[in-house]
Amino acid sequence: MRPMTNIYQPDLMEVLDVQQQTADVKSVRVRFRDEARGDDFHFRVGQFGMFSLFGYGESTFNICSSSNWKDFVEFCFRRTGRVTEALWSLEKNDTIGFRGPYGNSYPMDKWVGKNLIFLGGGIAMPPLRCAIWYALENRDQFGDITIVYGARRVQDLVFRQELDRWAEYDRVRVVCCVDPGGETPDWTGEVGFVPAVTERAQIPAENAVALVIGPPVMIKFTLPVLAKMGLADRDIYTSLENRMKCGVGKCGRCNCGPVYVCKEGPVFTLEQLKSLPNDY
Amino acid sequence: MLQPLRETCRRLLQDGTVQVVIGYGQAVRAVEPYPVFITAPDDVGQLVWNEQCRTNLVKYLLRKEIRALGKPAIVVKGCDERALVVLQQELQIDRSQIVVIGVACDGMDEPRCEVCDAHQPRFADHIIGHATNEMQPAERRYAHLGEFLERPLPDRMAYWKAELERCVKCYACRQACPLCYCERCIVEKNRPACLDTSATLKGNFAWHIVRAFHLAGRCVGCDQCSRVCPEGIDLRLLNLSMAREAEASFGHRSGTDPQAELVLGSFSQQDQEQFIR
Amino acid sequence: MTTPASNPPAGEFEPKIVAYVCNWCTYLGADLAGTNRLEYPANVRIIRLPCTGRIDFNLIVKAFEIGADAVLVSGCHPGDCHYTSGNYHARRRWILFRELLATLGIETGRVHFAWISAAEGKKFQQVISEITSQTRDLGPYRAYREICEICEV
Amino acid sequence: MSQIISKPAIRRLVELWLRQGKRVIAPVQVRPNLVSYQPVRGPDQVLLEGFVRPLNSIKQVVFPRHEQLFQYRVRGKQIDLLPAPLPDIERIVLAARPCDAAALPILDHVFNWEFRDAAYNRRRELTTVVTLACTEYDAHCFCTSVGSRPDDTRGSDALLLDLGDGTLEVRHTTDKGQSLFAGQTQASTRTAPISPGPERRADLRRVSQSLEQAFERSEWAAWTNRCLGCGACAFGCPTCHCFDMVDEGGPTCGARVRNWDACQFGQFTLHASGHNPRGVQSQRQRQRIYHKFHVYPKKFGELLCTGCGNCTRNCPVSLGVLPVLEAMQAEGA
Repeated sequence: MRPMTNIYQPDLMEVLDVQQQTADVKSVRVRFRDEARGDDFHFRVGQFGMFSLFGYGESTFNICSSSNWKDFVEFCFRRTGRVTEALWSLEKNDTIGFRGPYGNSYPMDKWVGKNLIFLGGGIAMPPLRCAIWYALENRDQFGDITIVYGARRVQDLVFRQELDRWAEYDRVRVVCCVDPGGETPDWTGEVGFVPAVTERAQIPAENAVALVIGPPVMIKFTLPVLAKMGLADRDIYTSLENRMKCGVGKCGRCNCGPVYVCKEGPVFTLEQLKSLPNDY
Repeated sequence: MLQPLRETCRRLLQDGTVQVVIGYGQAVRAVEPYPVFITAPDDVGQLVWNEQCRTNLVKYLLRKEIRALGKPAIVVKGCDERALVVLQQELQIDRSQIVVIGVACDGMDEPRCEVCDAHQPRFADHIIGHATNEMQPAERRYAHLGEFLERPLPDRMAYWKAELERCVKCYACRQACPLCYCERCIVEKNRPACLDTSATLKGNFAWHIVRAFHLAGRCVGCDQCSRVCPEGIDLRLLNLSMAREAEASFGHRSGTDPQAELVLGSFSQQDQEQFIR
Repeated sequence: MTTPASNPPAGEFEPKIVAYVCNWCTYLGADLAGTNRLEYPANVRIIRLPCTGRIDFNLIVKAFEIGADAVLVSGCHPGDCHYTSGNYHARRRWILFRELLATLGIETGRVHFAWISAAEGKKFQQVISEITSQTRDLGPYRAYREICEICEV
Repeated sequence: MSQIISKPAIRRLVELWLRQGKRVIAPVQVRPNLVSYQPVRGPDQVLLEGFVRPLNSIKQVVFPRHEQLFQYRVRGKQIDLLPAPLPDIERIVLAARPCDAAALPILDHVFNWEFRDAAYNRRRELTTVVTLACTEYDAHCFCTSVGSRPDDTRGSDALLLDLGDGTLEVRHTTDKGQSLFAGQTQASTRTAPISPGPERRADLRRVSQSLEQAFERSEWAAWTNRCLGCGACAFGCPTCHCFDMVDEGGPTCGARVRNWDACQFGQFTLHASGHNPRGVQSQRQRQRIYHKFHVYPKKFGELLCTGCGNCTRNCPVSLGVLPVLEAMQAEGA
């Protein structure tokens, strides 16, 4: 049990930096206005926060920075609704609201000694990115790392500069792809959809865990590929994106079968997912 | 009445004219009849007809869950039928793809039935039973509103404050209304957020003004909104006020003439304008 | 906008009036009033919209919600609409809307309508002055403000 | 020995409570066919007999339909948040039905699940619930089907039972109830008869097992397709507690507020992307049934239903949890 405070009132955070990733995606770096609050803030990769702009409302985003990075957190959003449209005009020194961290996290401790496979599509890069950086910063704890990341078009790739930096690490393979027709003349990556590219990439599945995040259709077609590669359901992880309001297991919106995604998720293994009703 | 109704429905289902009949069923007398969707000819026995069949079923013609069942036949009373006329005028339904079974009605024991002039359906494809439509003078039809408007303005405001104080914004009024069919209602739009979604007095006034006015010149007076309101708010008064004015100023009674122009979709250069400076 | 010649004594009620005006006639009429140095009360806040046909009834409600004591809706004279018939449609809407307001007990005397053309700077001045003085006589619109107070829970 | 109090004495107490600045919420006859829990202005408004149950619930006393969470003020780059003050008015719910009171301990679970909701808990502390045992039922009552009964004392601080001659038996169940009536009752040898309650129609405590297998049943549409998608069931329900959080106000000042929400609304789970996990009404109805009879019991050990029947009573088309579950059971699920 936690002490009784207003669990719906956010902390204030200052915008340190805004990066435009694509035509409709931006990433934002923020830090607590209250230094003391920043000092005791800890989170685990995979957790999410409720980010808000006053007068517009709150939205749920994964904290896409690594938990090793102190003094700031980052989140990334696509401009789609009322809140994200308002967030789009954020500038340095602006103030936003933050509640969190909420939800469970990627079991990085459990993954120690394993080969890691990260598969993502489109705007799903941010929730992979925090885990990728975490793994790279603790490089000796993990085996081979393979990252397969695809987007519709070259210009839709999020955190594109970082992809190159990751590839420079030891025993890290980055496979980047765009949908057919989405390539540019200077594109050197793969052309094709994430499931097919994954299959072609011949990633060794032995002693591996996979983290798959992306649009439902990508997940749907990627899972059989992973099964064919020999990954067990309990070694395949994903993060659900149910609509949330409170983030603390009260408002009922993210309830899916026996779980509240905000409290018992958002991270689930495929094994757990299969026991959930198809309601997400 | 009931036997011919069931027989008509059985025939329509049997010969494949329709795939579903939207009608009334009832488990026990103590519970009001509720809508049923009959898809098999042998199930027509579930259909009932009695003086408790108050619900206007027309809304179901617009619900995607019911549309998925195939071509419908629908059981309507003379008053419900008027909503069909408006939906047809507003191009929301293809009348040729709907079989309308009109049932003559002697009244459903509601106040509005006393001033009803549509006991006998007029536009149905099949008519069950017979009733007589008597002309009702406008003063009688709008008597309920007339009485209310005898109160001075501040009393009216006080009345609505007390009534709307209870509104919890369950939106039953909207969901049950046969003429509320927007894909996304204005209260659900948030870019920009035009109305407060809160069920505060402020948000409730704003909502009920919107709800009523979006039915201006359209409402057919089926009273679904008042009937379904769990807080017993007399929304009928709001609808009547605009229906009366539409009739007085433009000679328009919604849902009585499929050929008529829509009140707010048309205008006349002669429209009254004493109130404009 | 200029301030009225005779300022009322301090502390006296100053009505807040929201004027929704069409871009093509009344707004230009207001502009003309300004360029002709016709003085009218500073109580009015002008909001320009493309056409009276665009002036949604919700805007009238919104004005009361944020504390207006009176609302003016004004546009082109019949026959002069820039979009041919926007004002005719608007007129029909207002005929019905006034009935709804009256039934709800909302003071229709606080909702004004006018046709003011681009050439009628003088009329704009007169209408605003009239409405301001009428509203001053009516006093603040407390009834709607009370509706907007958040009750304690 | 029992304790009794006369109805006029209760009304005098109401007067006293109101004078003390307490808020009294009780069943009120709003119009001929409508009884509703409302804050009362005077003792005569309180209904002490002659009604089955109000069409709303007492959850509004601890979980209001609208509440401010905090206010914001924006001045340039400077933002100030002003927390909503915690409630401090004492409230007494009088003549609540046991099926309403029983909902409060059920709601305590979710509002204290790891994160404790301060405003909810404060209102809980400030509230004393006096229930009135039922003597009449209608076709929608089914408390006996969820393991409750007309004199259930769960969630109530004191229970009143009608002795039929203008007096009520008072049974305290908590210290709060005890102190509320201290010195106001008389000792008596009479005890009120207990009504057996509405006929038991099912054992819904066991329905969770059948739901285990029923999720993918194709008949959900048939069982629920008359649902119109309003929130009348959820808002009249003593246990439904889903809510929405929105900002109301402008870019310079306003408040983040919490409003009741309902899983039957199409927008409830709609993602900004356009994806909706529960895009059709039958999925939303299924969710309501599962949440009440499967999810909540699994999580918190109790049904999220007290058998009050308000969902069906308020439903424009007489749906609600019992008709759905009965349809389901009739088809062998």
